[in-house]
Amino acid sequence: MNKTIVIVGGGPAGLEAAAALGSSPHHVLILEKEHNTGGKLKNWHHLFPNFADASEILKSLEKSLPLNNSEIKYDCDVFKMEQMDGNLLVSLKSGEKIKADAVLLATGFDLFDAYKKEEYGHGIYKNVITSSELEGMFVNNSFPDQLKDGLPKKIAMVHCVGSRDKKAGNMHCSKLCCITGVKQAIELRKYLSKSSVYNFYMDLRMYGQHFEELYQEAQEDYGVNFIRGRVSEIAEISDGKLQVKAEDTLSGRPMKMIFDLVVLLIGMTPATSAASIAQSLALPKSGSGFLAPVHQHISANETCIPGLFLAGTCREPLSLQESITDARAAALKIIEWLKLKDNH
Amino acid sequence: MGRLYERLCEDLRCLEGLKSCMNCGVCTAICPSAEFYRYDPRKICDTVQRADDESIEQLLKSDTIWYCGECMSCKTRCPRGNTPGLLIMALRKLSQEMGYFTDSEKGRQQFAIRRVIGDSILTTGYCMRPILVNPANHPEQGPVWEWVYNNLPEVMDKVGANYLKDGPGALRRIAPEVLSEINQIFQVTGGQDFFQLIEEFSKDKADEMCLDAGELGGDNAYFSEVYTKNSGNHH
Amino acid sequence: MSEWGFTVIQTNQSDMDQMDRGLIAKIGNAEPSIFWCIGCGSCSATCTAAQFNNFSPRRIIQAIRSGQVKDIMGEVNKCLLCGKCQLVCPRHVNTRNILLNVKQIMGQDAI
Amino acid sequence: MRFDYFVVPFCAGFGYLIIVLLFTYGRWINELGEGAALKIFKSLLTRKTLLASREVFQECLVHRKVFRVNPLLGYMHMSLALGWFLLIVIGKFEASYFTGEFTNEFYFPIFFRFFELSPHRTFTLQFFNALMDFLLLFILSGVALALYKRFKSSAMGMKNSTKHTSGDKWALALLWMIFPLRLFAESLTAGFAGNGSFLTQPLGNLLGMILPVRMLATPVWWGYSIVLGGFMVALPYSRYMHIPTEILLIFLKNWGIKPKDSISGMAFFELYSCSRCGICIDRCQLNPAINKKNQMVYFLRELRAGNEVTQMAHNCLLCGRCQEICPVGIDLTNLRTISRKQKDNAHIHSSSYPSIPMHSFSTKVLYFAGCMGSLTPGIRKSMETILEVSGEKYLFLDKEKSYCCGRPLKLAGRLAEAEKVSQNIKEAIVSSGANTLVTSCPICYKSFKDDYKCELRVLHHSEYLLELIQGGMISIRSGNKRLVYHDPCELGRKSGIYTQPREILTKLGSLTNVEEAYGKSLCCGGSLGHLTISMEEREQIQKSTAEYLNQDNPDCIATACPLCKKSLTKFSESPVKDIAELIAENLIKSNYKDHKTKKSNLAEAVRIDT
Amino acid sequence: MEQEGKKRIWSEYQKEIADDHYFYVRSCIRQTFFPGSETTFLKILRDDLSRDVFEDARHTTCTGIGYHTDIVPFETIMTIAARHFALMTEAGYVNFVPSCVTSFGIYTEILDTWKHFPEMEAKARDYLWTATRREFKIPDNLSHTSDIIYRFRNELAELSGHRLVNKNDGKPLKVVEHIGCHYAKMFPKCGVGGAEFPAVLSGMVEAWGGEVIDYPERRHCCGFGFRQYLIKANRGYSLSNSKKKFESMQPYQPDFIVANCPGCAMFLDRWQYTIAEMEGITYDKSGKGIPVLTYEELAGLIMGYDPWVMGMQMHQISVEPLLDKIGIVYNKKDKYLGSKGQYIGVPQPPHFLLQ
Repeated sequence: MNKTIVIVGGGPAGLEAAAALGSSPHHVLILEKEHNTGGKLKNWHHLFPNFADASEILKSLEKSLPLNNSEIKYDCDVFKMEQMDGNLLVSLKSGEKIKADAVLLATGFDLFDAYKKEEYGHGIYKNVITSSELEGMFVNNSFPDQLKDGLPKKIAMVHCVGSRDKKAGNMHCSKLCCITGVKQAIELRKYLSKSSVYNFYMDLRMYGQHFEELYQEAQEDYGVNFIRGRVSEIAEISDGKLQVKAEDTLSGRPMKMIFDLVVLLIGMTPATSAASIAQSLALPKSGSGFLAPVHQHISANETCIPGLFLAGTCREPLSLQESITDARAAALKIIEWLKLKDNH
Repeated sequence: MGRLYERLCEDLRCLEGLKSCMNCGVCTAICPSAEFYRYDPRKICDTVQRADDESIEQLLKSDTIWYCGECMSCKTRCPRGNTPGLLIMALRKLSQEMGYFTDSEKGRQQFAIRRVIGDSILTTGYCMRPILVNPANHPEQGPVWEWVYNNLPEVMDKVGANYLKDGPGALRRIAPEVLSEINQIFQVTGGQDFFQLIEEFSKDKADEMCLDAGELGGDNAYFSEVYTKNSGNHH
Repeated sequence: MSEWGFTVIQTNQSDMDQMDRGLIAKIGNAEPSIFWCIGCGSCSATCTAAQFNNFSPRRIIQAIRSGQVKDIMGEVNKCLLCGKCQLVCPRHVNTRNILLNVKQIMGQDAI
Repeated sequence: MRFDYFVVPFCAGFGYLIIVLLFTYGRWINELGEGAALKIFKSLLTRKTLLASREVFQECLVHRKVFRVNPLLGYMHMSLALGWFLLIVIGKFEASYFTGEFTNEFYFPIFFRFFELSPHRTFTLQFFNALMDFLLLFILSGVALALYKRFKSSAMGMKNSTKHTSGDKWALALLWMIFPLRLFAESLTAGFAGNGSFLTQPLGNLLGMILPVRMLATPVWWGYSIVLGGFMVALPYSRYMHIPTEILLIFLKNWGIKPKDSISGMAFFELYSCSRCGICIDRCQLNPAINKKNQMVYFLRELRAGNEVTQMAHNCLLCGRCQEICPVGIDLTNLRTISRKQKDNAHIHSSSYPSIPMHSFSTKVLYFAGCMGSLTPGIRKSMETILEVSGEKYLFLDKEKSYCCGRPLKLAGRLAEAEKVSQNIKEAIVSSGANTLVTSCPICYKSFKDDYKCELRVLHHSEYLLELIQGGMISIRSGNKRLVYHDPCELGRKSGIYTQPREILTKLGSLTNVEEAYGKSLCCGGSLGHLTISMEEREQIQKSTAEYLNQDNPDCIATACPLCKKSLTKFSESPVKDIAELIAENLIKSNYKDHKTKKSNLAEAVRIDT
Repeated sequence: MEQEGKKRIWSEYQKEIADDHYFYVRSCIRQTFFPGSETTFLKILRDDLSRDVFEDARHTTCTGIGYHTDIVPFETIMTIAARHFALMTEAGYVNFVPSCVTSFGIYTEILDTWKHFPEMEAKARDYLWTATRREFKIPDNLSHTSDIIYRFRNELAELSGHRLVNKNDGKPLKVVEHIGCHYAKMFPKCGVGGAEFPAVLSGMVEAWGGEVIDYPERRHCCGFGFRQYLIKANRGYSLSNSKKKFESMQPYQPDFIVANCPGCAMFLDRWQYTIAEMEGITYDKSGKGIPVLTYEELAGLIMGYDPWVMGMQMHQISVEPLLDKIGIVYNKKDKYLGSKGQYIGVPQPPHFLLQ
């Protein structure tokens, strides 16, 4: 019997899950809150660690969507869900209600609001930008004029902005900013070859395939500097230059340095769009507010609500590759669940 | 886990000040003291965190813990919610309880503080009074202050202070019954005993250094030694 | 300034914009592997000389890279060139050659 | 007096050469340092001089060592050196015999056939004539081979031959022209005077048929003389300076003169003795990718030219493979090392260097693991086990902390610093009162043995372990494992210890031989001698050496140096073990038990007594 | 600099400040060096704003300097604080207003400790009872006196006769603010505008027509460091920290500095004199130094109070150039006269600093 599967979120995880569910006879409905799919991926230029073109990847994700049994609804804001006779009733802000046999939450993440780290002055000093804004500059090839004139510039990359920070309310490590910082440092060196780039880090978590190699490449081939110390504060001095203070912990001395541009490597925080859904279903959350699965190790895609599944960064910070793998795993679980439901 | 570490943990300020440090160095980066002294709050947190009594003892006997200016700038920034400045306060307290403070040049200065500030609190009800800022000991206060100092009643009267008089107002005389309340509080809460401890350890050190520590005030050789001695080895 | 009883203290904070790029330029040229160091400290941990004094190859590399080279010669002279640092380095940094170069360059500068 | 103007160029060249040589050698001899004169004087009339003469004959004329490298190459060198030498000597006899007086104009024998135009019909003279023609042919064959080698060096077993400077090429051209010109001049003269022999006469006759030989002879003799004179002027400035220098070097060496710590005196003799034959190039394991034109031949050339050699001096493993094969026997590694010498920093505090606590104790044996020993705990542990089992009372000198013997500093050319480092360790060794010092590290061994000059037996552990086995202090199980032994540079070539480790290994299993062993052994790539080489380049050497040693798939590769062990392990298919480890694995511990029981029995007895 | 960004941050640190009925406690340092500022504060509140401010003569030091020089244990200082709360309770007040930033920090710290460790509060009640037989209620509102002036900044702007504008060119005066470390660094939520971009002083300056200028070391400590200033041998620390600030603000050529912490105001004033004497340097173009004001003095000036009654003659750096810029009329001759107009001598002129 054909069933309805609702996927909340048309980012990479949602798209991949829909593709994976394409082989099943069920009807797949993607509810996307914006008016196009792709989530955060569409704002990204190149991906670590191999500088793959993000738009190409997005295209291939969108291409693999099954035509026969899937449907995407744009501009739908899901705000509530309730359990009803073994099914889930999905309420949209527009007032529409959809009955679903299974729901997959692929609501993704929000970027940390760098503004909350007041001492870094994002939104106050115009040359303090976030990694995502820098990526936007790469996408649109729209660099501020002062970076274009070809003179040597000093650029600081500040790691762990809004991650591993009780003050910012995030104890978790976003784990991807490290490699993003390395990747963007290399891109900046390519784009502004006369510039020097300094990465201020606490630990570099190069956990993925080819991450450590890229880190070494940044040092060896691109001359990117790495200083082990968390930046304490950024202050604007005359003509928009920025004074950055940190401790060079490896030599145990406080230091200051003047930069032309500071890039804040912002972490991932739980998506606010998932908060009301989680609240309506009393879905438990992890320490930092990501949605908690039943079991972190063996049932990472299942929740305590029957028929409700999780995929991608709504449950923890994941790389694109991990999100996609995760989405496929979730799709498998959904098919299993619907079979089980049939048998009863 | 050592004895000193356990005693340190009894101090609330240690518990509040050091939860778990990940050595990011943000405290040292903004620390005014790290800029001018051979001082690294990150390392202090790390040393205490390792719970090794030998290095803690070394710390308690060193100049290091006395460099902090207690501005608490470190508290604002620590991503783990630690306050190295509070930890320093706990370390200083323990150093004085153990008598280790007299081992270091900067630690010995506690004697002068106890004599000036401590006595002032108990006898006048103020930490600071104009009369304590003697131009001879405070050349940096400049000639205007010297003029104020020499004309205290007149100047204070002109600006509306109630200088050394009864009733409310700036610089009023604190009534004897109020002072006895203050003394009572010091008695009950251990403040008095702590003063006594500083006195005793300092006097032992003074004897060892063959300097007279006197019974009251700052008019003695040990006081001027600790008040003015700067070996210049601090940065 | 005896009449004041105190003096202005020189800052400890290193101004990285004013740092001495001379040595790192020379050494980086002769031994580029200095840029590969990740400050893990395994060289200092195995160092024969470091067992007897506060010598630390990691700190020296750090100091050269951040241009704080004022007092480096006295430090570098503690090195025995025994080569253990190079054997344990996870990043293949030729620490021994870096130190040898410092010795040579500083020696020449001294002349 | 027999004279013609054409001899002037030759005489001028010869005179110039003699003056330059006298001046140069005088200066160098003067730099030999105090005590050298006394040494030479004392050895002058001893067997040493005879031995030196024999060596000069063997090496300078016959080129015995080159023969060993490649017979054809040897022949080429011999034909030129021995041939020319004989040409001069026999020519002299010929001239003396002819004139009947022993002394004659010094150029007369050389231009004999110009001056002596009548055909010789006595048998002796004909014999001399024939002999001289034969020698000329002998030399010409060498020149032909040399020419051939220029185009195809591999024919003489050399993958690479020296790339020469233009100066050397000029001298070479002159040298090569000497003998054809002589042949031509003598043949032309024979063409009209009939004074030739089996080579020159027919050639002269032949030329006579087509050329006006009488007219042409004198100009060619002029040419011959000019080329000879030219060559002699060029000689001091070209590689051919090695011809006279090498002879002196051999004598000086035999008389016990050693190079000092700087490029002066004896070092110059060595430097100028290099013939740039290029045999060392192929032996260098850094060749060719890592060490482009940096092998000893080039290094010595640059050094001789007075160029900046710091970089070159450092780019060397100091493994000594080139030295082993050098036909002249120059102390090559030493020349590199002393060229590394830097202005030592005078204000080093020796206090910043390691200091070993002094011990005075009753045992006779000291054990020293060395820095590298401390990075290979397997070797340390094995030595401890073996020493325990042997029952020998010993002191483990660097058990708590590792010390550096100072040799790495010495290899880096920092001699004063090395001296400071060694001082304290030396004191500790001396004050201990022990009579035997055993070390696991060949680098330390070399250092203790050559530099420390302590009055005690210094043994590498392979020597000591063999002593223990032979003395019955330990016994080992024999096995049938197929073993390959890798000679460490510092232990083999540098210290001459080849047999002891092999003797031990034959007791442990069957020892397979590889070609590159003993003095020819490959360097493992871990060498402390090379300071600037990158880890990737090191790995290339380590890999190829490991592959070489694994060629016969042995069960185990044995070595006797912690650094070799470390270097080879990374890339070796079969396990790499130190001799000490192999012994410890195969140790029969019954002795140990006896020893222990004895000890505990004693303890028991003591307890009962009290 | 994007002002919008700052405003967004400020909006997140909205502190509750009581509107009336204040229990006022004085500051050791402020009453020693700037007694006129306290007088001015009370006058403004009582006379200009008609607020009820009560001062109990029995209140004493909070012992904060002793606490931060580590001779007074925490148990003692919290009991002293409890006694002050008791005096407030007895007087029927609930809004506690200390004049000193160190005290403000200490009361905040104690209240926070009691919140997290109620047993400490119980202990404090116990100690206080044993020592003085007093009982207390925790204040409803704890505000620093600068918070109070901040709260009424717009009212004062309406009442005032002067604005922080250079009367010669009509441009706003460039003001450098300095916030006492213990005002918000320990508990950012307790300060107006938080710790990184505090609004308490900039709010006043902007309301009164001045322009706050930002400079890199704006957040840096003045260098008091308690034991670092009190002991003569350590004073180099205090001096050097202030010097760092002066060097950082110099390129912006501020017209004056305003501070909310009594110690900071005194140090920033005196160290300019010391540096001038030691090294022959001043940080303004005139060679007279940058005037340093307390926020009470600033409020008093715009309200038209007599600078010499406010005690501005007690500054080492002359304030006259600033008064002239704003266009305040004052009597030059009165500056150093006694309370009854009598001559009591004048200060020696400094060697380097111009008067």
